[in-house]
Amino acid sequence: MNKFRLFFFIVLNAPLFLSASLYASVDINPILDNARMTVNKAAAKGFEWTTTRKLIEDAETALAAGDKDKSLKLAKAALNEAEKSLIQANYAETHWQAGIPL
Amino acid sequence: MKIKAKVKKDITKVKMLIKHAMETGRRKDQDGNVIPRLYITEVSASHNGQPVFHAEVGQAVSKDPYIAFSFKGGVAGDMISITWIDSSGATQTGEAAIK
Amino acid sequence: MLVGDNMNVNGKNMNMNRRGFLGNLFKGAVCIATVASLPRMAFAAWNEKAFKAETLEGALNSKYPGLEIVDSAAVKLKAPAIAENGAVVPVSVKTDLPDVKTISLFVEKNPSPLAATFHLTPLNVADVSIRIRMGETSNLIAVVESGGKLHRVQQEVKVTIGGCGG
Amino acid sequence: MRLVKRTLKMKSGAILVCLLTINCMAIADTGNKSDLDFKAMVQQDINDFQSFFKKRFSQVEFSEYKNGVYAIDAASREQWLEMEDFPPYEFAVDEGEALFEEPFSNGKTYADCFANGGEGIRQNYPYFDSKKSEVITLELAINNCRQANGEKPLAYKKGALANLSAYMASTSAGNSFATEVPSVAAYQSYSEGKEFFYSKRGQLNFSCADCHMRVAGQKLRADITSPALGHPTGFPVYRAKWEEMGTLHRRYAGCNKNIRAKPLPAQGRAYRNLEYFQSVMSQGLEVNGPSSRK
Repeated sequence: MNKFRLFFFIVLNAPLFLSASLYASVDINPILDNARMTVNKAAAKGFEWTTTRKLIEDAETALAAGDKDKSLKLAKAALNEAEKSLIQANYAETHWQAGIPL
Repeated sequence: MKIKAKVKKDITKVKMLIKHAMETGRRKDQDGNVIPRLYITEVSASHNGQPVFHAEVGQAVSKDPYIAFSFKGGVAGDMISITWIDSSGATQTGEAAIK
Repeated sequence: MLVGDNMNVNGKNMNMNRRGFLGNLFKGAVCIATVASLPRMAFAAWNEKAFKAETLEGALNSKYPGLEIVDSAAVKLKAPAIAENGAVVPVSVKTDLPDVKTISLFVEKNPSPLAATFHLTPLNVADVSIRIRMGETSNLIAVVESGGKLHRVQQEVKVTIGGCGG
Repeated sequence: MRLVKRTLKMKSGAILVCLLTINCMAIADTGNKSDLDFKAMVQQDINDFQSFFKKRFSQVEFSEYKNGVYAIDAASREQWLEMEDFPPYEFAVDEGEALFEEPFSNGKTYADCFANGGEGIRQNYPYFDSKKSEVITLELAINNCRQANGEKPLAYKKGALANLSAYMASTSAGNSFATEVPSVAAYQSYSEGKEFFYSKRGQLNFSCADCHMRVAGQKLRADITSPALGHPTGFPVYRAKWEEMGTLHRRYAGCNKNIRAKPLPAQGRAYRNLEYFQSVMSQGLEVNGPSSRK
């Protein structure tokens, strides 16, 4: 149940955390920079996901190979994950007691 | 190798645990190189020098193989000796007294 | 109760001279040695053809050419219905059949179905246990060679993959 | 404590209200912990935690929780008992004993670092070291011992350290955990461990409690999850999946990977605090490490 609550929390809050312009952007490097910065923030709180840096690396590889469309897609996915993990970390800081099943 | 042998009502139960990787030749190491196959192929046991058990095994036997068998005629204090050989020809013998 | 890693240094009470020779080679400590010239007599020949067969039928035929197979309630196979982990599946085979010569275990869907063959002497009680690997859900088949026939029992063992391990 | 006992006697609706009240109290309390009687709060946590499992698995004896999932799942217990009959970790115990007795280059041994020569003391770890103001686990203490004697530390997840830990646990079989929270500083570490335990993380968004309390005993993918009560008692373990020994922190890392959360460092502050919290929750259970797990 809490999982769904968090899901809605993320969905509803997402626009607050994302810069909409970045998601509409076709400029890959600022998105990747933002993704790196955000995943580092989540990591500092101990909430990095195992999948995020892989997405960033894949985006970099695609960019180096000249596949901009693929790279852009991956970069946006990476940013999205990074932001979700940071939201998760912030949510846990304030709501972890809600997870006590008594 | 570890051997436990216990006699109860004339039946001696022998259990062994052998330290061996039992590599199937299908596993890869961290760098992605295939680990060559190396597994125990045969295990023989004797009781006071008389053969009492022999097993042929394949790569389907788990890592650190465990095998148990039973035989009649053992007495506490008798020696059980177990020898294995693997696919590289390496061999080891262990001994234990029946309890 | 426990004697671990004691080398057999007492060749003289071994029946087979060559095993005694083996024991004397490695006096004292734990020792694993490659012995290229290991006398073959120390071990019966390993049935390479049967162990390398890739099908159940091939393995059975190589191991027991020409033997009649009958399903038998006299063979008791003990194995889990669902294996905790395919890497370590405890299996036991027991029977009251007389004059058991060998007991073999096959895992139908393993890349090499023959897992083990136990050769029993008249001194043995037909009661053996072993821990084996199963790559996937498969029939596990035990056959007992007795009275010139193979007495067979089989059971499915489910192997689940992708669990978190409890 | 009395409050909880009373709620147990009430009907379900009332229980919910009361539990919510307790929950809210707990939340309010943690905000201002330095002023509070933290010992009573820890005791309340232990009571709540252990009674959660008593209610969930009413047939299971308390002492059985040292056996992990095998306390609650008969089918896997049978296979586990066959493993325990002649377990692969016996090699680890022997190797650990040999390492334990081998002197350092300065002539001293592990026995010189530990109370009672290092025998029968597994249950005293983890503990809160007031001078260092941090949780000391057995594995950390072993490496501290090595470094104090001029030796290099061992890797924390497997190998020699797991074998040493296995040997030391084996000499402590049957001793009960009585992990204490003796100070406000200790309560801080305890609380961090508790927060870790109940925080959702990873791409799958699961907390420890989600798998090992909420759905403990139910199938999660292919496996039945173990009850969190008793988690630290059987470690280190020989896991069939690893085909070798591993420490509790190796297992924590594996759990985190399963939920796609990046594992934190073994013996880092977060995992040590988590182990501390789990050990306090498992108070009263016996040491039965090393043991075998799937």
